[in-house]
Amino acid sequence: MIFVDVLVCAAMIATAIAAVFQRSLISAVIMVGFISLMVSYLFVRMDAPDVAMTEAAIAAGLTTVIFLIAIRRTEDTESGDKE
Amino acid sequence: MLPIIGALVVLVGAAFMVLAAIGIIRMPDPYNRIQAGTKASTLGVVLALIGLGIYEIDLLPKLIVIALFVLITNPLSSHALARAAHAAGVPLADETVRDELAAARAPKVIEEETAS
Amino acid sequence: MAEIILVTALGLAAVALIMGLYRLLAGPCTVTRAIALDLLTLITIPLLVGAAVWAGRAVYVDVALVYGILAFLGVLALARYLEKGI
Amino acid sequence: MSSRLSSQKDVGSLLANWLGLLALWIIFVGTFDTQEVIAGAVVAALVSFMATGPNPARWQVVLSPRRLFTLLAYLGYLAVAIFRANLQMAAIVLSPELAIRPGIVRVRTRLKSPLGRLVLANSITLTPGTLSVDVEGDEFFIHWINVDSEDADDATRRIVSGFEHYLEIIFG
Repeated sequence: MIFVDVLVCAAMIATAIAAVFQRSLISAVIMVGFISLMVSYLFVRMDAPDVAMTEAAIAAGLTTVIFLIAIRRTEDTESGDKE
Repeated sequence: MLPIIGALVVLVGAAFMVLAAIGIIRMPDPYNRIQAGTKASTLGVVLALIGLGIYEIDLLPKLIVIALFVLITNPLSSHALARAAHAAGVPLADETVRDELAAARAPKVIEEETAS
Repeated sequence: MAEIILVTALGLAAVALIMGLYRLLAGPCTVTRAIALDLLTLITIPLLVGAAVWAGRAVYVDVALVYGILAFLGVLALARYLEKGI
Repeated sequence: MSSRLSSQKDVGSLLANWLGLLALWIIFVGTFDTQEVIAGAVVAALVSFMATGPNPARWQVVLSPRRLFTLLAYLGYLAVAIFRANLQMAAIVLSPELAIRPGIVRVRTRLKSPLGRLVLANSITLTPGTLSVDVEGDEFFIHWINVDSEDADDATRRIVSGFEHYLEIIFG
């Protein structure tokens, strides 16, 4: 099972870097959602199922909606690149 | 004997998941990706859950409940994504033969414009 | 014997996770990324249950249960945003 | 209180809700311990009482043995359909030239009840190869990965009729 954890960590790092350099903010929100999914898996592997359950409930429903509302109130793309 | 059967069922489910991942990489447009990706993996996930339940027989009722939830909620999300893609104007692939939904949508917009 | 097959299967699921991750990172449009997130959430549910079986702790299954119930909410919110905005 | 439980049918659906929720609770807690069962019974009664009310979209299904058997047969038919469609999808994905002819077609349903239409649309979406994109009146717009027929009636016969045959008995 340890190699699954290694794959998951590598996937998290790659996704985090991609989310930082992403221009479209909605894509960045989707990537953050994937990262929190993997964080939840790692919490389970580290013997903390209650933390993982909270992370799952908060990340799956609440954070995505809050991010989307925040993007709706501001702008769709990062400032500085007026294309 | 029971654990080996369960592990084999999990293996079949994982194979379906890999097929779904290959499908999501190879398909040309979002609609076909939904077809090959999220829905083809439903069978894989359900088989994997049932197989894990056979492997660890105490968990079987709870895993069946999870499988039922996946079976109920997965069509909802794929339908919502397909509808959002069509409403957002994501183009269909070049191989596409026909699009009757766009044909059904187009005249209505003109009617609304003339009405207002 | 059974354990070897189980670990192979879970490794295969992790490979599917990485392959889906390619679509998440390289997807040409936002809808494609949302589809990839849906697929990845779906694949993670058996991985969580596999971790529970591997550790022999039945409590871990509840996390998979929460994901099975709530996972479609995020995708539904995304789809609604892409369709017309919240 | 009496307005909420105006008819015999409401009491029946309240009881069915309560039993279903209690069974779910017992599966979740995993024991038949007396305290757990009592707490579950109280919570399930509260939730089912709050859920029962004058709601037009409620399940208007009257149970009968024939419908129950048809439901079981339908579930079996759905499982076989999902399995077969998945194998077809695997063949498509693994073939080197990716032989697809996608398109959105229009099919017509005979089902009248909203719940029956919901189950039909979900079943269509659940089988890979067909995906219901939109519903308008009694017409479904379905994304089909291999458009075999150009005619609406023929498409209806191929996609919908197999499910409809069972659902008409269950929800009809």
